[in-house]
Amino acid sequence: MTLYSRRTTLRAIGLAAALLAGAGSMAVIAQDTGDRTSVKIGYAISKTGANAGGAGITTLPNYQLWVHEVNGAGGLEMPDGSRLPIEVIEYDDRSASEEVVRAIERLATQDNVDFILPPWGTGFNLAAAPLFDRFGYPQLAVSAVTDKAPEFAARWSKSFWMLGGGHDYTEALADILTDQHEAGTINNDVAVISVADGFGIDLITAARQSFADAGINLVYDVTYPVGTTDFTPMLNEAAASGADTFVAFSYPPDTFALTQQAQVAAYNPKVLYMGVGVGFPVYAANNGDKIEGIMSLGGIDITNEAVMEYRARHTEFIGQAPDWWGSVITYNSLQMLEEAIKRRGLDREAVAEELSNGTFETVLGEVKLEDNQLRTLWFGGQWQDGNFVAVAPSDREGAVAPRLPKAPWPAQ
Amino acid sequence: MITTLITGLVLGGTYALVAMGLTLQYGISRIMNLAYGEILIFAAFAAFLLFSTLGINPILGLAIVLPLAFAFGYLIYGVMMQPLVARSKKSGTLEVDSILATFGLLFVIQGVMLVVFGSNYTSYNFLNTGINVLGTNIAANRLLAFALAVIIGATLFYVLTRTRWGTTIRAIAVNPDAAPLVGIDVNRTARFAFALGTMLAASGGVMISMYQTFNASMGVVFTMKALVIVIMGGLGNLMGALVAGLLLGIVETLVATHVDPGLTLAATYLLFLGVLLWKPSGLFGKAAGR
Amino acid sequence: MTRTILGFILVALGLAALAFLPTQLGAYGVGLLLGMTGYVVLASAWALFSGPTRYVSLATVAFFGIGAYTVAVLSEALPYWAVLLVAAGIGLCVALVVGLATLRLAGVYFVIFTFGLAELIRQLVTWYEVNVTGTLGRYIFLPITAEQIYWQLLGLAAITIAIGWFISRSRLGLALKVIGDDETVAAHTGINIAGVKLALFAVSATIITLVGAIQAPRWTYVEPSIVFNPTISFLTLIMALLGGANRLWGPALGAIPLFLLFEWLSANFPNHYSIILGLLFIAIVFVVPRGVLAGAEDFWKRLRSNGEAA
Amino acid sequence: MTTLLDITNLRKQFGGLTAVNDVSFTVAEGETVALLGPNGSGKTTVLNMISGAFAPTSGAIALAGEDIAGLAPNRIAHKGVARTFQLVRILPSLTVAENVIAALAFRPNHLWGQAARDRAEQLLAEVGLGGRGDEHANDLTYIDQKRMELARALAAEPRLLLLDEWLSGLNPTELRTGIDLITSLGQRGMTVLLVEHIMEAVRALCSRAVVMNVGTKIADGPTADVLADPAVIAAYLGDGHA
Amino acid sequence: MLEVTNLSLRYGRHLALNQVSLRIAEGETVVILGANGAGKSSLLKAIAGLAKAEAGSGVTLDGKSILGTKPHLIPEAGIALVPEGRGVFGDLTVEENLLLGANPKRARASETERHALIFDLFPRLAERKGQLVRTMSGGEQQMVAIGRALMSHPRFLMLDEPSLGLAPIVVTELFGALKRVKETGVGLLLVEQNVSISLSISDRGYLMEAGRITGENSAEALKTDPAVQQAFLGGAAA
Repeated sequence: MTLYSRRTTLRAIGLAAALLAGAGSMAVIAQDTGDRTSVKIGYAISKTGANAGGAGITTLPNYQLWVHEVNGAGGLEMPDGSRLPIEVIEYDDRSASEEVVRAIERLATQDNVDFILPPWGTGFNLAAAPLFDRFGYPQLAVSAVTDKAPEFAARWSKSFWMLGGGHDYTEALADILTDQHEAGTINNDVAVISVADGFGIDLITAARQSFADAGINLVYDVTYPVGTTDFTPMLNEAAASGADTFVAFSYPPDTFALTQQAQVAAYNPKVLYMGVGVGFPVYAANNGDKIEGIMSLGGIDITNEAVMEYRARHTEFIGQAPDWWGSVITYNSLQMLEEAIKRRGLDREAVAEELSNGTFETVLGEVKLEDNQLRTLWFGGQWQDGNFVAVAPSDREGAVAPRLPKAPWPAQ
Repeated sequence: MITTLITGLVLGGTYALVAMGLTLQYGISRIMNLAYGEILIFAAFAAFLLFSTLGINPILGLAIVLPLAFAFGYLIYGVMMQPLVARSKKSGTLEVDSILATFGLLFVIQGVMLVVFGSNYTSYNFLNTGINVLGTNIAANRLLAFALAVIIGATLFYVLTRTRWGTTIRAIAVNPDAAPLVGIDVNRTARFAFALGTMLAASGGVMISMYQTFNASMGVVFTMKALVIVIMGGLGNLMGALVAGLLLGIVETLVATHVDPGLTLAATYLLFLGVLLWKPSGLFGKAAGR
Repeated sequence: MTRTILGFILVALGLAALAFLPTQLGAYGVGLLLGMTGYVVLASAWALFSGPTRYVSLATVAFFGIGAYTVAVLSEALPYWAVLLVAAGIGLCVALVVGLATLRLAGVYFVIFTFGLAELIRQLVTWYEVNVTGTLGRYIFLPITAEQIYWQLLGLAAITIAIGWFISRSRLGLALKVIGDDETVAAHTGINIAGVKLALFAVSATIITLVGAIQAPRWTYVEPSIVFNPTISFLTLIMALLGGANRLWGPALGAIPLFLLFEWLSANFPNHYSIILGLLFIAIVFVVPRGVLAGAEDFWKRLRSNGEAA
Repeated sequence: MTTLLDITNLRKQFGGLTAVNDVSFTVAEGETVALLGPNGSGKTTVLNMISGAFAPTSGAIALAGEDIAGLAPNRIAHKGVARTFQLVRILPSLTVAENVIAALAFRPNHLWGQAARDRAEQLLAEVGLGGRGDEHANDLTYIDQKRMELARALAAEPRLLLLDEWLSGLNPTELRTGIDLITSLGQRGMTVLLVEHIMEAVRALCSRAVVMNVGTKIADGPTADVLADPAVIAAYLGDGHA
Repeated sequence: MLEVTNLSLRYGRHLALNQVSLRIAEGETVVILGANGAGKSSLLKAIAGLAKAEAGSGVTLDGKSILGTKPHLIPEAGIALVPEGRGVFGDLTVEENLLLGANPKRARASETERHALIFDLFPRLAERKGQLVRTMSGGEQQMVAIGRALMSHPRFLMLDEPSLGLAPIVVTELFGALKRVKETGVGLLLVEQNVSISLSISDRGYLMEAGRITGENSAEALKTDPAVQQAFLGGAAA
């Protein structure tokens, strides 16, 4: 039967094609030999997909700015004083875990890059962590907020966690609320909504603890799914709860929508604290003077000239301002890497050790990691006169007193 | 309760507006357009650009965006879909082909947006003022979107059911093979319906841009939501899209207010699955699926 | 008959060669093979059910996610093999329940229903984790290397294709073709349509669940938005359709080139990846209308008839 | 003669519309009976209920004393009811032989492999399609598709064969061949219930006829008597056909 | 005058029509008799522009070629087709089907009169204006299909097997109506299996076999032609 033999043939063709394709994928791995003319730095970042919005603000522009500046200065300085320009290898992880993992493998074993910059997001940094560890690359995880940072730093000795954990932020918030309550500005009730994603859950779990410890009443506490666009029901319920403080552990689109919808609903809590996005340049651009008094995570000491100068450079090179929370930390982590390389060369083991133990002069001032974690962070900020200034921890130098209660939305 | 209902209706109005264009494209032109949401987002970016650079308010912006969207849809159908439709007369593979081709189109449009607009979240403020409706504060921009949905829905419904021209469009949906027998140019009419659907997508995009944050990667979300509504209402049925959209809005708001905001999306899909199990071809669908 | 045996030998040799490959490749090569094999299994398993019945399912990621999440939840509590078994069991049960409820839907209604199902499961898992267990992300610290994951997937791929081969030669295969052509006729010739579809759906879903379970240890950290990413459903569907969902090797032949194409594009054109990919896609639809394998078959036929003519 | 099919008070409602209203009749073993009536009188609905495509709203359908009303079509098929369709239904992606094997492979004492191929070839020869098993079903002419459909129905070895306008659309020459084919089935003892509009065929084939109008039975008896019944002429045949 | 000259049509390798020539005068009723697969339906489809004819074929209306005209422009030229299987819009109402029938521009002027004529021809349709066509019986759907075709104000009406699957009484009723249609001056081109009843309303007839015209004569002569008797009438009239 001819049909039969044709099928068999096709089966064989199929197999052959599969094998060929497999072999093709082994494309000769290029080893760089000869004298070094550059330092290869690679990263995988979400250029498309769900995470592109966040990565495109906090992470990618700072990588680009830093590379631009370093190469503008002739390259990375080596211990012998020579300079090697940075050669960038960039992949799009398409917001998929498996892609991150494979891209890191590719950077480490095929591209043989000298250093790998971390991806964006808590989940992706964790997915990448075992690989950084296995291939011996230091991982300067910035956009990852996790209370398990100490545990991770111990598990993967070359991992560095730069943005603190949920407790840091919620305890700072609880302190402010306690102060304000004691001052008689606000009552002791808080309404909280949180996004049902790693970030939101981490923070709300921490907040429940911190608020309970501080004796603050959580009178409204709900979680909403990622992708929610209409917050009116939640704002109405929060308003009805009688709490003077409204807290949203939210993602950027949610933060923007909440801001608009709170105005429409004429909802005027005395303390308005929201999550990621409050510090985005577009937030200030869209809301004008209405942002005055709104609080969030992060913040900047505007008296620190280095930071303000960095912001100006970023704005000029990228075409938009950096956000007021993670960006500067990202930039700071790159400066630390640059300095560590300058001190110890391209030996990744040595660089990791230097990052762990050294003291660095960066845009944030003098920085030294504690147990591979950056602890000198601003955990709370507030929009005051067009700047998102740091208000917590209040005992740190450069902190500004919060202006509360927040003025009601301007009349429409 | 009234507050919940009004908020829900207004939310549902947007859903309905977005879904109606898709139901035109699928029901009449028979193109399962996976790039629908990308067109919507593109229009949102266009409205944003017009507003932020030229100061043209989005309502006037519609006058610029809609004709362009129509032309774009007209062009895409002619260049991309027409050959597939012609080919499928023999092979009957239009559904699969259109899914694959518009999946490609999705990537192209998304890629262009990423290059042109970047991946950042974008939003601007327009008409974000509260308007009191029966004791409930509703944002003017949402109210406007709702009104537009109702006007477009009603106009389309009237035209499709009460005019000869509308009847010819429905005739294509019902029996494309018989349409030439009564002098209908199927190709031209399907092309027109596709372009009209594209225009509706764009109008949805402009409306949404007034009050929602968007970025270049978000199109799929809208495509899927629109598909859910279209299917729930019954394919190609405008009335179905309208009712299903409003229903969804109300259910989401009810659940958010009285049950748990964490379950709004789950409720959406539960409702959707429930409707399909109860009526396998949607609320207003034919007794037997196609 | 000898040709069949020859085919078997070829396949067995091929498998051996593929199993041997990791020893020759670096970590990236293994990762690539692993990802590729994962999609080969997904597309083949998807086509087991969706190819002959023409029920286009977007529920792939629902089962994939169930598998991955089960591993995340149980990896500390049970030995690895038991976790896989439990994952497969859960996938099977969900598939049976879902199948019973949904297989009377037709056409695009089924397509969107399955999409809705995947989203629903994601939302419910999220809600459960947030409100009941109070954690969202889960960590998987299993000492399983990429090579081991690859070998498991390779084995699963062989099993999946073997199942497809057996089905195509069995009465079940004929029943599927009849159902695909005309359900009314199928019922009246005595075929238990619901039973056949349910069995296929369950087999397909269980395999997909296993893919998720096997791949999960690679990511260390798992949360619903990661493992229930709808892109997985879309890619699986596209790959199977591209290769030809009605042929034994079709899905694999769609998955491999497409996967490599994705990889090549995202490595070389990170900024124009989407545009190039989209244009290629459209080109493929126009140039290879019935899938790669059908195209190859046509080409083969033409060659032969030309040969005969000459 | 023993009764094979016994229908009592069969009723089917679609929404508010009563398509079949209290219809009762019987078909004896080995008999060929015609089910007649104007379009929309409910004949095909009755056929659909017997074969299981629809479940009756009420009433009983007994096959050799066993109630089969409301069973799934595949169960009814297994109990020995086979049918053809008003508009011929082929399995277009299969070959002619595979179309027949489809029925052989899923009957209770199923055939598979070489046995099925042999039997299919035999059945195809019986309906006049001998040696054409490898052709694609899609390529057959209309009449040949009808033949194939009949072979497929026969493959199930039914006790009761339902033919829904199997002869319609045939020209007079083909019609004669068709009538002969069905006659030969009857001679071999097959029980046949057929819906037909071609009176020539009904007269030639059926000993008995049941006539329906607007969902109810209006006549039941020997064919010649029924076709001469004034009520049947008024409702169905018209004056020209008396 | 509608004239077909040397019309050939191919489906793949299969030659469905082979050099077919026929003509039909204004107001004339012509029937085409032939076995299944003789090519009768293909002929109607080719005239209606639904199938593409081979080079060298000719279809003219009043001497002007209409071959290659897009199918949707054929009704505009005054030729309407009631296809096999009726081709009605099942999910639209009777009234909407008729409205669509008057879609060609030539029909607009006389739309009201036509409408009245159709309800006069088929009173049952007038009773069921608002009913969805798919819920109607086969005979009623056939009436809708013919009524819809008449709405386009055709000069020539082509019908493909209008009696297929209809009860004898409905067939009689239908052909009674067709006779009245004929009296309004519309030319009818009929393809039928039911030879005796179609010859009874026809002026002329053609015989077709395997894609060719094999005979042509007046209806009267065909009725008594022994060859026709043998091939189509089964020896004795039913």
